[in-house]
Amino acid sequence: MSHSAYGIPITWFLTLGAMLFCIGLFGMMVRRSAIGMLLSVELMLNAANINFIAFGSYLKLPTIAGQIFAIFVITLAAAEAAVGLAIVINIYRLEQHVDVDKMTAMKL
Amino acid sequence: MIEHAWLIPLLPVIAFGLVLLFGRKAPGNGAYVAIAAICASLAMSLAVAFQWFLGGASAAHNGLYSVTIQWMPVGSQMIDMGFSIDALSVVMLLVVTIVASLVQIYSIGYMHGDPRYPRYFAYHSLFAAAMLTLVIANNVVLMFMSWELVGLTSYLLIGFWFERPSAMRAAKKAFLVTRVGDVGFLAGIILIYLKTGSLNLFGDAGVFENLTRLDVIGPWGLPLTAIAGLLLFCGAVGKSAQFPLHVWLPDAMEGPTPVSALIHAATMVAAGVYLVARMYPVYLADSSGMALQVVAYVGAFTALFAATIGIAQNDIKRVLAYSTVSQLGYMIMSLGVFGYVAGMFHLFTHAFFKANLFLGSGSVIHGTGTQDIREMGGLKKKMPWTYWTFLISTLSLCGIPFVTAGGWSKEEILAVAWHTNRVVFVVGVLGAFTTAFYMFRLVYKTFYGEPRKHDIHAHESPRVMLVPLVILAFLAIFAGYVGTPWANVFERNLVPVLGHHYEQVLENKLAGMHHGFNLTVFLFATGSALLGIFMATIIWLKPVLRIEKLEPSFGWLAKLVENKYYIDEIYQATIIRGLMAAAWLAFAFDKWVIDYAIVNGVGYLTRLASDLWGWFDRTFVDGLVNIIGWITKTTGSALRYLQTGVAQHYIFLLVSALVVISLAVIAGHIREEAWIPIAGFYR
Amino acid sequence: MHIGDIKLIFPAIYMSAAAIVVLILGVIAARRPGKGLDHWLPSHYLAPVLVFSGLFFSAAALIQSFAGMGLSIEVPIGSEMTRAPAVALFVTSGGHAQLTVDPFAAIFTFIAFAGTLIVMLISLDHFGERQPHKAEYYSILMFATAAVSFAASATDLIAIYLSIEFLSLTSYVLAAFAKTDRRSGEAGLKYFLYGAACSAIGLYGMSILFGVTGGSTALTAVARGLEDARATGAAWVGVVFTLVGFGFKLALVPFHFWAPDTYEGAPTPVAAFLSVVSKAAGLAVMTRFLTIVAAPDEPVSLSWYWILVVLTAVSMFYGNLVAIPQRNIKRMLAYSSIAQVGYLMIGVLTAMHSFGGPGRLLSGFFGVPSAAVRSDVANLDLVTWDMQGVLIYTLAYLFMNLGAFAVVSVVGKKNPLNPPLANAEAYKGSEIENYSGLMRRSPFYATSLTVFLISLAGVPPTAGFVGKLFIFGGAIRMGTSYPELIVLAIIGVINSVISAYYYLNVVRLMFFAPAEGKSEISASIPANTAIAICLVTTLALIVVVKPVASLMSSAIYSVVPGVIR
Amino acid sequence: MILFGFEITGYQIAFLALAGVTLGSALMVVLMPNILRAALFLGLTLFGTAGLYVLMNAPFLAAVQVMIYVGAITTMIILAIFLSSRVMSVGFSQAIYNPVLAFGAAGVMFLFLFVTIANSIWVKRIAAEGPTNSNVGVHAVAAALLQPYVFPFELASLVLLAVLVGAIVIAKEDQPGEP
Amino acid sequence: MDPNCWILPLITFVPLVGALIVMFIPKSNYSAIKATSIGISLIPLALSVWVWFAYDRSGPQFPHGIQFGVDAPWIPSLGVSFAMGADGLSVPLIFLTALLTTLSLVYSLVINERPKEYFWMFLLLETGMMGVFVSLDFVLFFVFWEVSLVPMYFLIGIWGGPKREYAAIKFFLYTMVGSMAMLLAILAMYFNGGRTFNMIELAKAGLFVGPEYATVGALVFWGLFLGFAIKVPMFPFHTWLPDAHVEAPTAGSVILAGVLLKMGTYGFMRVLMPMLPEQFERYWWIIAVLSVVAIIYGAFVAMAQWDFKKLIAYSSVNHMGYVTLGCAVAGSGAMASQSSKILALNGAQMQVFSHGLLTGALFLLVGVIYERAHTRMLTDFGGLGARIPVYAGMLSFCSLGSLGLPGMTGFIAELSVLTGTYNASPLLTGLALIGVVVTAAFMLWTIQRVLLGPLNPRWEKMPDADTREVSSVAPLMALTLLFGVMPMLILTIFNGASQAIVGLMH
Repeated sequence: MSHSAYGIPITWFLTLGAMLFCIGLFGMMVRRSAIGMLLSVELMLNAANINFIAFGSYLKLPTIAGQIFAIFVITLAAAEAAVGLAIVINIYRLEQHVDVDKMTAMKL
Repeated sequence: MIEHAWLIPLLPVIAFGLVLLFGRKAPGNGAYVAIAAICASLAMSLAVAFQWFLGGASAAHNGLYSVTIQWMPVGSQMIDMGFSIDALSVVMLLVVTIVASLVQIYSIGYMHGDPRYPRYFAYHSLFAAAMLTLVIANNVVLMFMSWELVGLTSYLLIGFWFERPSAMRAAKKAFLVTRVGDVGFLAGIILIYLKTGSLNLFGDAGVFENLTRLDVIGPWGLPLTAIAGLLLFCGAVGKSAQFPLHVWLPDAMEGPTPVSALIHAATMVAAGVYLVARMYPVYLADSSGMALQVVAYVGAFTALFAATIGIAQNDIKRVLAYSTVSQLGYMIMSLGVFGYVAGMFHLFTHAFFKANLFLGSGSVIHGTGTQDIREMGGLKKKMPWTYWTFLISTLSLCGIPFVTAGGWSKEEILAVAWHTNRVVFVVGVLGAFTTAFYMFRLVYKTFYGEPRKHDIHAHESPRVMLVPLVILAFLAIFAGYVGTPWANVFERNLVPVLGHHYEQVLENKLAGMHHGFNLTVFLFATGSALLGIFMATIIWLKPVLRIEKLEPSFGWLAKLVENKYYIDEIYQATIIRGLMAAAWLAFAFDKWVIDYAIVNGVGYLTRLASDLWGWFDRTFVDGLVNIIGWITKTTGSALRYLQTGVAQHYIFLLVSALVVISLAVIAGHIREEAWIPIAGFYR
Repeated sequence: MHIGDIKLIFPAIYMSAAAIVVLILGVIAARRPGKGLDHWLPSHYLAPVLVFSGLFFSAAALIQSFAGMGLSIEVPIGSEMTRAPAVALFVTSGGHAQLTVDPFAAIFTFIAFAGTLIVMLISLDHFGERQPHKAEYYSILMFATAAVSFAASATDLIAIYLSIEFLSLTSYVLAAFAKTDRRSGEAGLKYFLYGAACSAIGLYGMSILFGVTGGSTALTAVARGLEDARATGAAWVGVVFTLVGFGFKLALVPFHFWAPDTYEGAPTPVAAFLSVVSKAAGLAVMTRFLTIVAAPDEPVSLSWYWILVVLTAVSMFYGNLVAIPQRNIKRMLAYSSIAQVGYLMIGVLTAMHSFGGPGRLLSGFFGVPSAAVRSDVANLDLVTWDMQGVLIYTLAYLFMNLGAFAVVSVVGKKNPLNPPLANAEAYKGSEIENYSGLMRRSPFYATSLTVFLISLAGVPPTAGFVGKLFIFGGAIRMGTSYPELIVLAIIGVINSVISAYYYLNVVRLMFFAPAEGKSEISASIPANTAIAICLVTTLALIVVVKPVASLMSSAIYSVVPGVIR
Repeated sequence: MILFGFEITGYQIAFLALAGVTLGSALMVVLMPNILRAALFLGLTLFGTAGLYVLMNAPFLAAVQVMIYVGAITTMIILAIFLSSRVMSVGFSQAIYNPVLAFGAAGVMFLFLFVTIANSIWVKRIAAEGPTNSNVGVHAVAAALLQPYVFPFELASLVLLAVLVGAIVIAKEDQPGEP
Repeated sequence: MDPNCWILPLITFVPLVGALIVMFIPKSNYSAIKATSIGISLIPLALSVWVWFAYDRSGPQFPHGIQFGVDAPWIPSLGVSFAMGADGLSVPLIFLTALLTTLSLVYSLVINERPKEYFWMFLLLETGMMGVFVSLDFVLFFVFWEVSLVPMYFLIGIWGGPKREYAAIKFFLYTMVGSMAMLLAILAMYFNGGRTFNMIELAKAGLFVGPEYATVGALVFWGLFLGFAIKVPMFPFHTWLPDAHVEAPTAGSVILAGVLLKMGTYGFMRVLMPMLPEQFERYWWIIAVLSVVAIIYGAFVAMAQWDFKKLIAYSSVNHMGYVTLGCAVAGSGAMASQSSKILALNGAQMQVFSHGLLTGALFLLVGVIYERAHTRMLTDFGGLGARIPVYAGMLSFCSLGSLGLPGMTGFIAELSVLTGTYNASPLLTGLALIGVVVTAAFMLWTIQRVLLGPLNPRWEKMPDADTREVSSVAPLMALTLLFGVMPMLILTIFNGASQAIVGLMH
């Protein structure tokens, strides 16, 4: 273990990110409602963002790209949520529910 | 004339085309066209013969006149093809054209009113053309081609009344059985071509010049010449109806009788003999002598075997058919014992008297409407012309010396056999006896006695049928004088055909043979024939011997005797009972073992095999393909269940796949890097 | 970066601007539908016209990019020297470009524009003039096209992520655009959820890549970083996760699950767009990423490379096998397009080898000429096969697949049994059995569809054959060093046969089966034009393959904007 | 500070606390049957993450996170939940779907990622002791966004425009007869 | 460039233009469609006759040169060119293709179901087939190869018998498997042969020589082999053939048997032998054994058939066995003498031509009787010889020709092949001779079942062959006889090609 004042190796953050990512994945698989799945996606995006920021901070070379990337990710997450929720609302209007596992009209 | 000899076969071909296309509109429904063509061929053949033998053309061309054209290129080589004239082919030309023209004339009367009358003459012309091509071909392949064409036309003619199932079966049988032999012939040709490098028989680069290249030891320690000879002989066995392949000929009697006269007496069946004679240098070049021995024994066996069968036959044409087989055996046997000239001579004479016999039987059939001799009898008075010509030819066949053609030729055969192979000689004598025996049985039953069936209103045939009979009867007497022991024109002309080298070989083989009249042989030959006639006479004409005498010693035969059927047929004669038993046995063997068991059995097995193969094809070859298709389809159907329609499942599958992929990546990574677990965590 | 260089991405900018124009005018026009502006300048006419002119701009850009606008390098093709230009735009610190405009990007832009034009023509027929929210529909379609164009030239992870997301988000909207149709909504939702998951995974991969390569987002820098980080397992995890994001766009197995449902549910023109234009973006990004970043130096030792090989093979088999039992033609085409991606991936994998290996093809900086042109360029003429294969096959695929979808759209729309977009049963018109006897009803459509399907199966003399010729040819050429490519080519061949089975099943129904109903199918002029264009190009590509191939062959030199070694 | 024999820093305690909040609430997000509560827990997760950003010397990002994520996205989601669900009705609860397999997959994935992360050789470029880029402020971000990253920036605005239009079209309830 | 370079493209593309013209004739104007199609098909026929006579028999042969050659750049960057040319291999096949197409069209005058599509597809088919025989560039070759596949698929599928769909798809998939394997092999040859698709240059290049190329050479060889063998079709790739033949319309069967199968053997002679002599020499015995199996097997299976058309179809397997046997022997390297190999190859080519004529005629004749009786079961017939003599004559003639009766082309072919084979392997000759006998047996049996015996009263009123039928069969019969009696007329053409090919094979 590092004996510096800070004392947090990057692996801690990365592991946290990985946990968050896997929780998001788990949510994608278990959530029945479309909105629940959307929430899980946000968790995964956050995991990526944690990585970006962690790397951006820990890298020896000064770089701003990590934070920039994270900003764009946040922006696009908003856009994604907008589109997703719009579709969900439309579906709700048509089906009166948003349970994705019940939507199996098409298969073969 | 010789240089235009190619016209001889061509004219009938043209007639064939004309008659086939315009038969009904042509004069005489096409018959006259065909007859005109064959008569023209006859005239030309006669002219060629005259020029060759008497006009000195033979000498002018050193015994061979040959014309070739380019036929087939093989690489830088060129295979030629053409015709050649020598004594052998001239003799054959004469035989074929004479018999063919007479038979065609005869057919005008016999086939009168047949619905397919023009087609009959068309086929006849084609047959003649094929046969004529065969005899003047100078190239083995051309020989084979015409050989097969002969087979084809005989198929057409035998099956001419194809509405009759028996006729159609007989035609097919004839074609197939001969084709079995032809395969051997073909193999022989291939062997000869590959070893001698030529398909042409004559000339500097021809087969006969290069036969020494064949004289090497091949499989089973036999020289290739022997093998080639035997393979060629296979063809002859088929066409000339020799022992194992003779079964087609009696059945072929289903064809119109003139056809039998032409094909099964004079021409097609003689082709096998001609083939062996034509290829005689191959046999002579065989240093082991194996090939000719086989030829001799096959011929001898056939001669006797068929003759014994002839005794038991009641169908007039079948008797003649077995007789033909027997006589062909004679010729083959003769060739096998170096009786090159004798065999050809017998072919020559036999053509006329056997054609006459067939035509005569045709006349009988025409007059009585039946072929069963048990229903005939006493025709002598009603059909005198037929009777006398028939009798002359019968005598000729029996080999009555001095006055008949057959006498000269048979005696010559026996003379050669006496010199070279006594076993064969004995068989020949027995055959002569049997021949005389069954032929006179035939004559007696047909023409003598009282008519056994009274509703037959026999009448003499029209003149157009009688004229050929008379001409042939004339030839049956006088054709033999070209080959008397004292002045053997035949031998003088035929032996040089072999070429100097093989002429010498043949002479060496026959060295010490008494040329000229051989009294011993004469006595044997004449004696056996007369004995045969005598036996026939005491059994059937003046029934001295009676079948009842068999009873005490042979109970099983007694049962036959009790049966009315046999009592009428078999006259009492203890002397013939052995012969009868042998005949029945032979017939049974022929019918049940050879014909039924072998031919039908092979046919059955073939069908079975082909059915099995068809099943195999459907089940396995095709099935394999279908199985692949099935697997493909099933896999597709099974895989589609991955697509459940549930998005969560999709994500699950995605994650699972990603896990697998990632693990694979790491697995690959571990392999190449030293992997220390959790190494970096505390770093 | 010189500000004037902006003109190089003019087609994409134009497309975005045109989208905004269509949107604004459309919104204004929508106030008085059928009258006024909507009468004089309806967006369903305005949009295709704008795209059509955009096509000219993209063609001009294409030609210009080949002409070498200032910056170019010379490379030998056989005995000839060819200019291979590349321009870097929006350079970040460290000298890496956000965008690289090169013929490769120009070609994909052109393909995207052409594809969109055809999709619009189909849409015009499919939705008709009374389509609700048509301005928004066409505008979003154009935004998506612009996104494809951006993606094709993006050489930075941020730019790639943004443009791909741009495309994805607009695609989700398009897929769900038939608001009254449950299937459309379902298609959009599933597409969205699956896409969101995949893009999140891809993003996570990018974040790891970002870290292991030392904080770089530009592809060239990432590539350089990877050289050092080679030993790091995480580096390859990053690559693989990133590839998931691209694989999703391509519908490569196992990232394909969205495709069948979405194709079936989405309106047919949208499905056509997704299957071709959107896929082209994925392909462009994938190709760039693989050839620049992930080109294996020693491919045999890299497991992710093997994974791609396996996925390529599995894609072909899976797509073709599952297509066999399908009963809906759109769904069948979805599976078929999964398989088609497999063929394309063979080309991409082959191309990777051309650029990988010791000493990359070009060692320059952003395409700036460098003295150090790869020394072992003796085999350079062979490189033509590889990238040409991808490009030509994409071009062929564009026309044959769009053509097939066009016919499907026309047939599905006009089937009197099923008025379009009305209810859940609306898509009965896309059941394969509905194609029974089409030859008797509408010979033109039946014949055209036959040509497209046969082309998809790769039978000469169609475009599909030309594409396969190049793809398999490249694979076999490389196969002497990399036998797995030969195996892939053989698998591709086997799959061509399997695919022929289900394509021919449709042909069989159209030609051999009795007609179901007698009504002749009719379509508006735009749709017929679209089909005719596809038909002609599908059949004529083999004739004009010479100029097309030479055009494509020059594109390859610029795919790699240079890696400093 | 020594705790249980280990020397720990304040940063570490902060990290552990924030990580606990983040992960705990994240688990709630995916496990909470009630979708509304799940959404609220998402907000908590995002707050925790923002705290981590601060811990990593990225205060600007933390601010962005709070503003956009918590302020906009979560609110939007909650709004959507109200629009798309009958909150008070019985069927509102979310049962967990095939959890075992999913847990297995996600668990293996985590193990894999953990092992990979733990084993990777970061030292070359990554500072071991802590964040080094401590001076990334608003100015730096703004400068980067407007100069080298102006293209993504513009592109993002285009994306937002297109998405907004699309979202509105999809979400809006069409009146009958409206084009 | 050859002064006559225009002729081959013209022959190839005139039918295509014709197909386009026919497409624009109104659907309902049957007579115009038929007249136009037949008229157009006469043009390539006339041109092919011209080619036949203009062809210089002692002129340059395939790898050493070509006649009527045309070579224009097409995709120069890939070495693909528009190369066409003719030599002894192709000239007779060009003629055969043109002839059979015209005769088939004449025979098809009765087609009144969707005639427009039928006739333009037929013309398109002719383009494809012609193209295969004249192409000297692999890409071009492959394109035409596949182009001929598609119209045939439709001909079987639309105008075929009851199981037509199955047969059509089986035909298509089977052939496609082969052609795809071929495509891979072609590409491999391209990369090993100096980056060209030009067949002449590839044949000269000496591909895959040496032990280091053993594996790739073998792969390429078997790939090409598969493509050609399926087309031939050789045992055990033949099962598509009976289905396709039985279900195809009469004219389709004629073209299928008469021309399409020949594309496979043409591939053997044009591609496999000149370009991969080393591999061919190594594997010749496999081909030879398969051929002999096909000869015997085909004959036996044919014998087991009760469907007339299927019987003829299986006889094709038997007959094509001789072709492949001849090819195998000609490529047997040191096993046989030079002249034997030439002889075998001459025979193989002769059999190609002969089978095209005879089997084409036989399929036409089967079609004739099927149109009258609406059955093809041999058990249903019998005794027709008396009722319809013209038909009977034609059927007998063709059957006899098919069983290899001397005086017709089949005999020359079989004799040459068997003679050539004897040198390489007497055993194979011997086995093949079994096939000869069995062939004769089933052909005769067929004649017997159809024509001979008592007349089945069902067919009391059956009309004899009419002018259309006779005129479509008679030319084939005439040519069979002509070349059978005077093989010189055609063998000199084959001989040059054989010499050139065998000359390449050590």
